[in-house]
Amino acid sequence: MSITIKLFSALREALGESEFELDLVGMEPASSELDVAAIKAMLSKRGAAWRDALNQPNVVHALNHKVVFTDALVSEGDELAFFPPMTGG
Amino acid sequence: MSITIKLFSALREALGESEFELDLVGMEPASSELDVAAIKAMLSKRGAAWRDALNQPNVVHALNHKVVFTDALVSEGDELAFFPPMTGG
Amino acid sequence: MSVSLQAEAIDVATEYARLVGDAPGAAVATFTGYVRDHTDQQAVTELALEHYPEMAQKVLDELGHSAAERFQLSQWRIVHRYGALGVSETIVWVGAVADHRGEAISACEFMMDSLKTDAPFWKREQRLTGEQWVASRDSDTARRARWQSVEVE
Amino acid sequence: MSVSLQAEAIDVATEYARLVGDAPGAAVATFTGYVRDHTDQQAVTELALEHYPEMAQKVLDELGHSAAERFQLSQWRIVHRYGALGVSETIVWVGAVADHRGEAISACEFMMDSLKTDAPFWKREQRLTGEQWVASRDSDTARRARWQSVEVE
Repeated sequence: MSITIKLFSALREALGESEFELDLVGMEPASSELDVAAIKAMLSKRGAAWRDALNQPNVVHALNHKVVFTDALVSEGDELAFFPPMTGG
Repeated sequence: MSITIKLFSALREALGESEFELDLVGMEPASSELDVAAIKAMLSKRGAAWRDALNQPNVVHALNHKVVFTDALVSEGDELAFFPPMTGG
Repeated sequence: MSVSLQAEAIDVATEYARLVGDAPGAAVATFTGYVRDHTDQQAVTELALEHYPEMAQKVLDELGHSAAERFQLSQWRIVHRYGALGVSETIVWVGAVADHRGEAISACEFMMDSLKTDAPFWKREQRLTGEQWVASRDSDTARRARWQSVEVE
Repeated sequence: MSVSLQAEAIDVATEYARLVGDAPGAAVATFTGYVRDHTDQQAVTELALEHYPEMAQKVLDELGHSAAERFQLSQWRIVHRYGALGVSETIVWVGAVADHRGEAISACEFMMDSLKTDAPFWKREQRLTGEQWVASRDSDTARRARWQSVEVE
């Protein structure tokens, strides 16, 4: 199972990546119950920069183009994006 | 002493006049203390059509292009207009 | 910062370009009113707009200046037609330029609500059943009154 | 009834003409946002607008439909730019057509307030002192929240 991770704005800049596939095979708990919080925890293991950037209190998570809380469940092929508060208009 | 009377919209139509000079010489009380109510009373003597049209509760009075109450004082050369509620825009 | 009373149709694109000019503020709001093809389910075929020219000019000038002061506008414009108007033609256009969107939008709403009840224009509709003066609406008076309660603050 | 995400400048006159078409409603309100030449007293020389294309399209589509339902719009349009923008250039344009002026104006305000906090765009300003991401504003969040309290009614 894999999902697509996207990063925007200051998060993209801080982490030096804008989009990549994240392989979730063999993760615990059973992959069918993975939520956004679990993905954040997994990505945070990549190092201090990732841990700090993803755990800022105002980070927004969008799952398949919709803003969600961290308890949203993630499935095969989903697109999960992390970014700072939006400043359009 | 004279003032200009103007009538608009349904009042103009009902009374068949749009603008005329009203001579106030010799009116009581002293012409320096004439107010809009006195002018309305004077015009109402022109007949039932005038009395009815000018004394409808929603008639608006504008003295020199500004909406006023009936106690506004009238002076030589003033322009006094009567019309129904405005419906622009 | 000006008013136009005119018999001709309103050229919205030209009005907009003039309002904004070479150095726009951050926020520009506009409103355009058109002649409806119906009133209370009755078909309307033409509209005649009578006005009191000198008073209309004065009221709209004062209204624009009042909006500019109240909402910190850098530019404003009010255009109002008079005379014979066909269905779907423009009647009125207002535009406001401000630093912030809330001010520009509120200024347009304030100008429209105020001119509906305070500017000396009278609509006479040509309906299939004959001609008729349009009655003023309580809802317009109520919308106007909202701004007065704010004025007292 | 459509959204445009575009790199090119917004042609306000063309957008207006398309919005209104041949059979306008009685009331048309528009709002245009421009790039400011300053933020917090610092001069800004250029703006870069990053966006999340698929999500921006979806959010703005939903926002337009939501405004149409809420304010009984017969037409609406949202145009938002991305990429490199010079000072005084257009950023965003919204337009709404309704039977009544209050609905058209409120719809523009609702669309602007909502897209400021809900649409995935991020501004990066080029200032004389260097580049900087623009921080979100509490005032924008507060303006957005006003519409949510109405939703519950």
